[in-house]
Amino acid sequence: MAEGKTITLNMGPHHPATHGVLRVEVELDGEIIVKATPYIGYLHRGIEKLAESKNYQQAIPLSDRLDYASASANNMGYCTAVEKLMGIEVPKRAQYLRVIMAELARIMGHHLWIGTHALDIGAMTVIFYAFRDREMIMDINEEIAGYRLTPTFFRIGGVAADTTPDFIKKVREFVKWFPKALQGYHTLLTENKIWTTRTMGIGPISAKDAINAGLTGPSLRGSGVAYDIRKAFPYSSYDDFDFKIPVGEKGDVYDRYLVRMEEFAQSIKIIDQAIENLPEGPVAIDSPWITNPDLVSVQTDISELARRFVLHTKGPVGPDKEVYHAVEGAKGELGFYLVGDGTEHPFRMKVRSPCFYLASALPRLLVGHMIADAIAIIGSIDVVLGEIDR
Amino acid sequence: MDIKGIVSRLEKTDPGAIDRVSGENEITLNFNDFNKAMQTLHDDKSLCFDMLVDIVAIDRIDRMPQSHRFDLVYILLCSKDFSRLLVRLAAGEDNEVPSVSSIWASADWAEREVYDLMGITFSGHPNLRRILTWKNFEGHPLRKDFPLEGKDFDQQFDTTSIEDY
Amino acid sequence: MGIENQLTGDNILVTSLNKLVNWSRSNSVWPCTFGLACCALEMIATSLASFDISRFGSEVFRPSPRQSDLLIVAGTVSKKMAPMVKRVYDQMADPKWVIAMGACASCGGTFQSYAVLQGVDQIIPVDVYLPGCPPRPEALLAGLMKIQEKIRTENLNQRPDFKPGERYETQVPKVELIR
Amino acid sequence: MTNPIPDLLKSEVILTTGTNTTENHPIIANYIKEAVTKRGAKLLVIDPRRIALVDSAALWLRPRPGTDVCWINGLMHIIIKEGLHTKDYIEERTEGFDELSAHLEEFTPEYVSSITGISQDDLFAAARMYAGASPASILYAMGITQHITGTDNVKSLANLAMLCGNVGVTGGGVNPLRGQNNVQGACDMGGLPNVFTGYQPVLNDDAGNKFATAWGVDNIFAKPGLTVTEMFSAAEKKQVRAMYVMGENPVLSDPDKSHIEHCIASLDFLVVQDIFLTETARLADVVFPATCFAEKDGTVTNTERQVSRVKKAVDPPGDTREDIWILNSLSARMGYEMSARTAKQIMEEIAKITPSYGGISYERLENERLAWPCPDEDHPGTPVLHVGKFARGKGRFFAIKFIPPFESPDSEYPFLLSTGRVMAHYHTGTMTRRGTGLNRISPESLAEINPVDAEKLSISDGDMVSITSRRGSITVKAWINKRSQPGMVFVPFHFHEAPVNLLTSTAIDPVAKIPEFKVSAVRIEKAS
Amino acid sequence: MVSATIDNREISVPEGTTILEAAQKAGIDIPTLCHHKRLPPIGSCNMCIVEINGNTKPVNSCNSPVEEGMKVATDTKALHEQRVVNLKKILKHHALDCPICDKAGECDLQDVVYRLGVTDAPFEPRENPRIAEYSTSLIRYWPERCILCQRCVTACNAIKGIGAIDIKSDGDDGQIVVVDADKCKSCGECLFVCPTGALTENLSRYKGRPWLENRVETTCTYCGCGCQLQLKVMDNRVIGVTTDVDRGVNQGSLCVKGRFGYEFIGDENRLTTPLIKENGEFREASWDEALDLTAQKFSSIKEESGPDSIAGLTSAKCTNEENYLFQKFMRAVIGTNNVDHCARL
Repeated sequence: MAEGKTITLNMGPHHPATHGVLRVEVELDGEIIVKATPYIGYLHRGIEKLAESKNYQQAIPLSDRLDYASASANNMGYCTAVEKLMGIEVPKRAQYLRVIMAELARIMGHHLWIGTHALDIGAMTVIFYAFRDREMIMDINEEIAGYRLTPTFFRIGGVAADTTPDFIKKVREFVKWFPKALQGYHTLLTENKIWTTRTMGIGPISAKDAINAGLTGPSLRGSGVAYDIRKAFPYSSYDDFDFKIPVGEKGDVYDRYLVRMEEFAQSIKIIDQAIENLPEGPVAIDSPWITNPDLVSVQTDISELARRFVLHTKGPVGPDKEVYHAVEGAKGELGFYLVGDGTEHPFRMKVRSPCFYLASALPRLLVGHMIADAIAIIGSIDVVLGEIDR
Repeated sequence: MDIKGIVSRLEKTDPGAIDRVSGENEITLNFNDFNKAMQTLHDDKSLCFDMLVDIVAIDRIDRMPQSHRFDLVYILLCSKDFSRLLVRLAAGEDNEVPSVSSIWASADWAEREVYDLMGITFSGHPNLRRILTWKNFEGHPLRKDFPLEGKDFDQQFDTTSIEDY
Repeated sequence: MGIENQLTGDNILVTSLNKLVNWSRSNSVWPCTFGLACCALEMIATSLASFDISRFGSEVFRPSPRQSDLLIVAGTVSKKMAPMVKRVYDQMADPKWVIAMGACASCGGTFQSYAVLQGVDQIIPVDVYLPGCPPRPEALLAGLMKIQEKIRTENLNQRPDFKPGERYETQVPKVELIR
Repeated sequence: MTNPIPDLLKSEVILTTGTNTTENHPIIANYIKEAVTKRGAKLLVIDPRRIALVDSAALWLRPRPGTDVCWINGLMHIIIKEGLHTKDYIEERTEGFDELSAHLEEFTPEYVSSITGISQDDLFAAARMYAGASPASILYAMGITQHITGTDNVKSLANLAMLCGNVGVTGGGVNPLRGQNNVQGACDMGGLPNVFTGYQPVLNDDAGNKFATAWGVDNIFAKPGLTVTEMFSAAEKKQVRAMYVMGENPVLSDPDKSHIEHCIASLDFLVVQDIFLTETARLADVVFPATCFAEKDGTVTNTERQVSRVKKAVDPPGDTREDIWILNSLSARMGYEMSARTAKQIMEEIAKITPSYGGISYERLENERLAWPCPDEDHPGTPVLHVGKFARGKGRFFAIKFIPPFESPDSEYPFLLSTGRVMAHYHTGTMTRRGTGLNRISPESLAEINPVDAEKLSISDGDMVSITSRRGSITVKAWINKRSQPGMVFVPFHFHEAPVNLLTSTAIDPVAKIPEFKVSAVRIEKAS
Repeated sequence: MVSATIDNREISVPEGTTILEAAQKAGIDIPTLCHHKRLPPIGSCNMCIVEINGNTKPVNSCNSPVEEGMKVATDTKALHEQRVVNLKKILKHHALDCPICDKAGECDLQDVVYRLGVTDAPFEPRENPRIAEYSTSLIRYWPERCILCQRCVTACNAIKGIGAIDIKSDGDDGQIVVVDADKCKSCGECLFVCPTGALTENLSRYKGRPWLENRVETTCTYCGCGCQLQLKVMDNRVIGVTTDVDRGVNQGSLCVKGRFGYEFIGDENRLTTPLIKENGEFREASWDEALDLTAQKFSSIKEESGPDSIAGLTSAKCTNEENYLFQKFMRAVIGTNNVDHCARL
C-alpha cells in the first residue's frame, strides 16, 4: 500500500479456519501482517464458576467439555488432580485403562488437528482419511463408555466400568491398523512439495521465546525443548511404559507437524504396551466413601442403597487443602489448581489451559507473515476454543 | 533445584522477601518487594524459573475482615530441570498488584483474565482490559458474592445490550 | 425474493409448481458452517465419509451465510457470541431455516451460568431442536430430514419471510469503518 | 414477664394461676415439667378448671371463678400472721406495708374459704409452701386478667410476690404469659391510646413534643384516645365515623357480638387490612390484602421481652403488598411522606426515639436475641427486671378490696360461663382453621360440662346443647369431663359456627378496660 | 474437674460429663445413632462404644461418665468391627425405600452407614411386615423403617412429659405402641428427633429434598413464647417446618400449631387484590384506586368532624415495625390518639 496505509481485517469469530470462535484482528500492509491482536471469550461458559456449585463427582462432565477434541485427556487431568487433593491411590488396572483412554483421546485430538490443518492449507483428502481412523476411536469410546465424543468414562477413584471383551478386541485392531494409516499420512504430506513450501520456515519461534510465552506441549517441543509432563512429573503409572519424546529444532510449522506425527506413533506404542499387560483387579478404589455401589446390590441391600443415596447427594469430601496437578493433554500442559474446603464442593477450580497461552503467542507468531501463512500458523498451534475460554 | 536451595538463594539476593515457606514447593512473598523477588527468580542463573505456567486467583471472602481477601498463586517452572515453584501473594480488595508481564510474556493474558474474572488490578500492565467477558459486563464473575446465574438471568436477553472491544 | 411474487394465489397450476419448488429446495439444503463448540466436531463427522450428509444433498457446507439456506447452531451460544449469531442469521437470504444442535443451543444445556444464552431461540426463530450433548451424527441427519419434511409440506405464501414484518425484522447492523 | 422463661429452672416453687400453660404456652410447660421432674421444684396450681398442669402439681387449689383477690389476700393474711414474710426486703425496698397488713385483718381463713370455696388447711398449706421457698415465681395469664377486677388481681399478685421478696431476683418475679406472638411488641410500639412507644405517656408534654419534632408535625394531642370497647360505643353515638382495622377480627373476638355488629353498621367508613376475608372484613367498605409472617421482614417481641427477627421466606400471593408499603403509600397520599421504607430503617427510627429499644438493631439481632430495656448499642439487654431497686424507686403495696364479679349465677342463669382457647387453634381461627391438619385435631367447638351437672340436665356426651345468656344464645356440642367445676361451663371462642362472644357481657375493668370474658351467667338446656 | 485421656488427648471436664460429651468437646467425633443432643442418654444402638483402659469389652460412651485418669480409645479395629456388626443388626429391620423416604439426604442412619462403609447386610430380613399401631392424623408411622432406637419415646417422656407412646418389644415384631391415645397432642416432638424416616409428617402435599429446599430462620406467629423455627421453602412454597436444636428458647421443640400450622400461608382463598364494596357487593380494584378512595374518605371525615372521629385498631400479629408505622400514621397523619389493639382479648 502506498504511503504506509494499512487495512484492518477481522478474521473470525465466524471463520472456517479459526478452529472455532477465535477472532484475530489483523492489520495488513498489502499481504504482510503488521499487527495481530487475537480476541477470545466467545465461548466463555464460566466452567470454573459452575464447578464451584457442583460436587467433585458432578464436575467431571464439565472437564469433558474443556478440550472437546480429546475429552478423556481432560478427565485424566481433573480426576488425578482431585485424587491428589484427597490423597487416594487408584488401582493399577484403572490406571492402565485411563492411560489407554487418554492416549486414544490424544490421537483423536491429533486426527482433528491433521485433518483441519491440511484442509486449511488445501490438502482436501487428508481429512477424509483422518476422520475415518477417528471414527474407529469413537467406536471404542462408545463401546466402553457409551458416548462417542464426550465419554466421561473416568470417576474419582477409578473408572466407571470394567472392560468388555469387544473393547480389548477393538483396541488391538486399531493398534494393528493405525501405523499403516499413519504411513499413509506421511506419504500424503511429509515429502509433498506444496506442503513443505507452505510450512517450512513459517512461524518460527525460538525455544527461549516459546518458554517465555508459556507455550507447552507439541508447540514447545517443536522448538527443541523436550518438556513432557508424562516424563517430567509422571502420573497414572506412565513410568511403566517406555516411549520417546519427539523434539524439533527450528520451531516452525513443519517441525511442529513432524513432532505431532511422531507423537501419533509414540501414543500407539503406549497403548500397545498398556493393552498387552493390562493387570487384573478392581477398576475402582474400594473405599465406601468414594465408589458407588454396583446397581445389583443396591436393589437388594439397604446399606448399599443408603450409601448410594449419600454418595449421590453429598459425594466424596475434599479436605481443606490446595493442590496443583498437571497432565500432558493433546495441546500441552493441562493443569488443575484445586482448593478444597472440607465440604463436598470444590472451593475453587482453576484450569491451566495450554491453548490459552498458545493463542496469546499468536501476535508474536503471525507478525511478518502473509495472510495465507496465518492460516497455516493457526492450524499448526492447534487451539481449541472450549479450553481457551472455559 | 529443591525448595531449600531456592529459599537460601533468595535470602541472599533480596533478604526479607520471603514471608513463609509451606508445603514441598510453595513460598509466600511479601507484598512490597514482590516485584524484585520475581525478577530475581527469573534472571538468576541458578534459579532460572523461565516459564510462568499460570496465575491462580482465589477469593477468600469468608475470612474477610481479619485478613486480606484475595490469594494470588503464581506457578513457575524451570525448564532446565523441570522443577515447579508456587509463589503465593496476599492481595487486599483495593491494592494494585505489580504486573509481571514485563518479566514473562505469558503473564500478559493471564493477568488480564484474573482482572476480568476476579477484579484484581495490575499496575504496569500494557493494556489491562476484559478478555473473556464483554466490554460492558458489570461485576467480576468468579467472586464469591457474584450469583452463578448472573444478575439479569430472568430478563429477556437482547443482543444490542452487548458491547464489545 | 424472485419466484414467490409471481406465484401467489392457490390454483391448480401453482400447486404442482409449488411441489416442484419445494422438492428442489428440500433436496439441496446448503448448511452454513457455524461450529461453535463440541457439537461442531459431530457436525464435521456427519459431513465426512462415515455418515455422509451428502446423501441428503447437504454436503456443500458454505462458510458464508450469503450462500447458505440452513443455519446449524452447533454448540454453546455465549452472550458475547449472541450478536454475531444474530448478524449471521440476518445475513442469510430467505428462505432460511435453523437447527439448534445440542442441549446448549436449545436451552443452555449443562451451562446455567452468567455468560451463556439460555437457548438460541431467544434471539432467532428455530425450526428444529436437537437434544443430546453432543447429538449423534444420526440425530443431526434426523434433524435435517425433519427440515426437509417441513420444506416439502410448506405452501409458498405461507413462508413468514415472504410477508415482511411477520418474521424477525432484519436488524441492519451498525457498520462503522474500522480504521 | 419480669424474668426470662429459662429462669423457671432456678425457682423452688412455681405458682401458676389463671393459665392453662400446657395448651396455650406448651414450651413454657416444658420448662415447668423439667423444673418439677429434674430440678425438684414444687408446682402450686390455683385454677378453677382441672387443667393438665394439675397432674404434675404438688398442691391444687380450686377457687370459684372471679374470687382471685379474696384468696390472694387470704394467703397474705396467713403469711403475715405466721411471720413468714421477708421483713428486711420489705423494709428496704417497699412502702405501704402497714396499711396493707391493717387492711388484711378481715381476710381471715374462714371468711376467705367461705367466699372462694377453698378449704382452710389448703390455704395454710399453699401459704406456707409459697412463703417458705425462695425464689418462687408466679405465672399468670388471661384467667387472672379477663375480669372486671383484672387490674386488682395483678396488683394483689404483685403484693404477694413483694411480700415474700420474690421480685427482682432470678427464679422469681411476677410473670404474665402474653397470648400472642407480638402482643408485647404492639404495646411497646405505642399501639395503646394513652402511651407512645416505650410506654412514654401521651399526657406528659416533653414526650409529646419529642414525637412531634421527630415526626415533623406541629402538635400531638395530649389527650388519651379511646380503647377498643370505647371505640365501638362511640361509633354507636356517631362520635367515631371511620375505623381502620389492621389484622384484627373484633366481630368474633370482642364481647357481645351483636353489639359490635350494630356499632360497625353505624360507621360511615370501615377499612380492614387482613390476610383472609374474615367476619369483620366482610362488613368493611375497603379491604386491603396484607402479608403474613412468612412474607415479610421485621421483628417481634415475645412474652419474655426478647426481640427476635421474622424473615421473609416466600413472596406474597397475587398482588398482595407488605403492610409497611400500604401504610407508607396511604400516608403519602394524605400528604405526609414517610421516609423509612424498609423494616430495617423503621427499626433505626424506633431505636432513636424509644429509650428502651435504643440498642436494638438488625445487625445485633442477627446473632443474639435482646430483651428490652436495652438503651444503647453495646448494652446486653436486661433479662430480669427490677433488680436492685424497683423501676419507680420503692415497690408500693396496695390494699385491694374484694369486689364480686359483674354477673354471678342466679336462679334464672344458674351456670357460670368462662371462655378461652384450645391447643390446636389460635384466636379467631383465621390462620389455624385454614388447613386440614389442625382441623383434624379439634374440628369443632366443644362445651366442657361437669358430669354432675350433665346428670342433672340429663345431657350425655356429644349431645347438642343450647347455652343462653342475657345477651344471646348459641348451640354447641357438649363434652362431659371432669375439667370444669360443677356449676361451670367452658367454651372456646375460635369457632364462628358457635360464636361464644354472643353471650359475654361488655362489663370492663375500670383501669385496663379489659372485658370480663371469664365470668358470665348462662343457662344450659338440651337443644331440641 | 476430672481429667482423662481420649485417643491420647488430654481433657479435663466437670464431674459427671459422659465420655461422649467430653470427646465431642475435644473435637473427636464418635459415631452415634440413638444419641440426641436434646435428650438424656438412651444407649440402645451401641454405636458409640469405646474401649476403656485397654480392656476390649466395649462400653457405651453416651451414658458412662468420665472418671479420673481414665484412658479411652475411640477408634480401634475391634471397635470398628463391633460397630459394623451392631449396625448390620439394626439394618436388618430397615426397609429398602430410601428413594421414596422423606428423610433421605438428612437421615442419620444413611450417614452412619456411609461413614462406617457397611457394604452388605448378611442377616435375613423379616418375612411378615409389621402393621402400624401408632399414627396420629398429623404424624405417620412407618414400622418397616423403625430401628427401635427409642429416641421418640424418650423425647415424649423427657421433654414434653406426656409419655403417650412406648416400644412394644425388642424382638422381630418390635414397634411403637400407643400407651394413652388422647394424651398425644400431635406436638411432633417424636417426629423431630426420629433419626430415620420412621416418623414422617402426614400433611404437606409437596415434598422436598434437603439440598433442594432452602430454610429460612424466623419466629413462630402463634403464641407468646416466640419459638425460633425454620420454614422449609421450595419454589416459593412453604412445604414444612423444622427447628435447630440450639436456637431460641424452645431449643428445637415446638407445639402442634408451630410445627403443623403453616398451611394457611399458601392457602388458595388468601386475599390477593384490594376490594371495594359497592352496594353490598365486593369488587376487585387496583391499589391506586383503593388507596385514593381511603385517603380521600379519611381526609373528608377528618375535615367534617375532626381527627378524633377516626379510630384505628392495630394487631398483635403484626410486627413491631408495622405497629409503629400504624400508630405513627394515626397520630401524625390523622392526628388522633384513638389507637388500640387486642391486648385485652
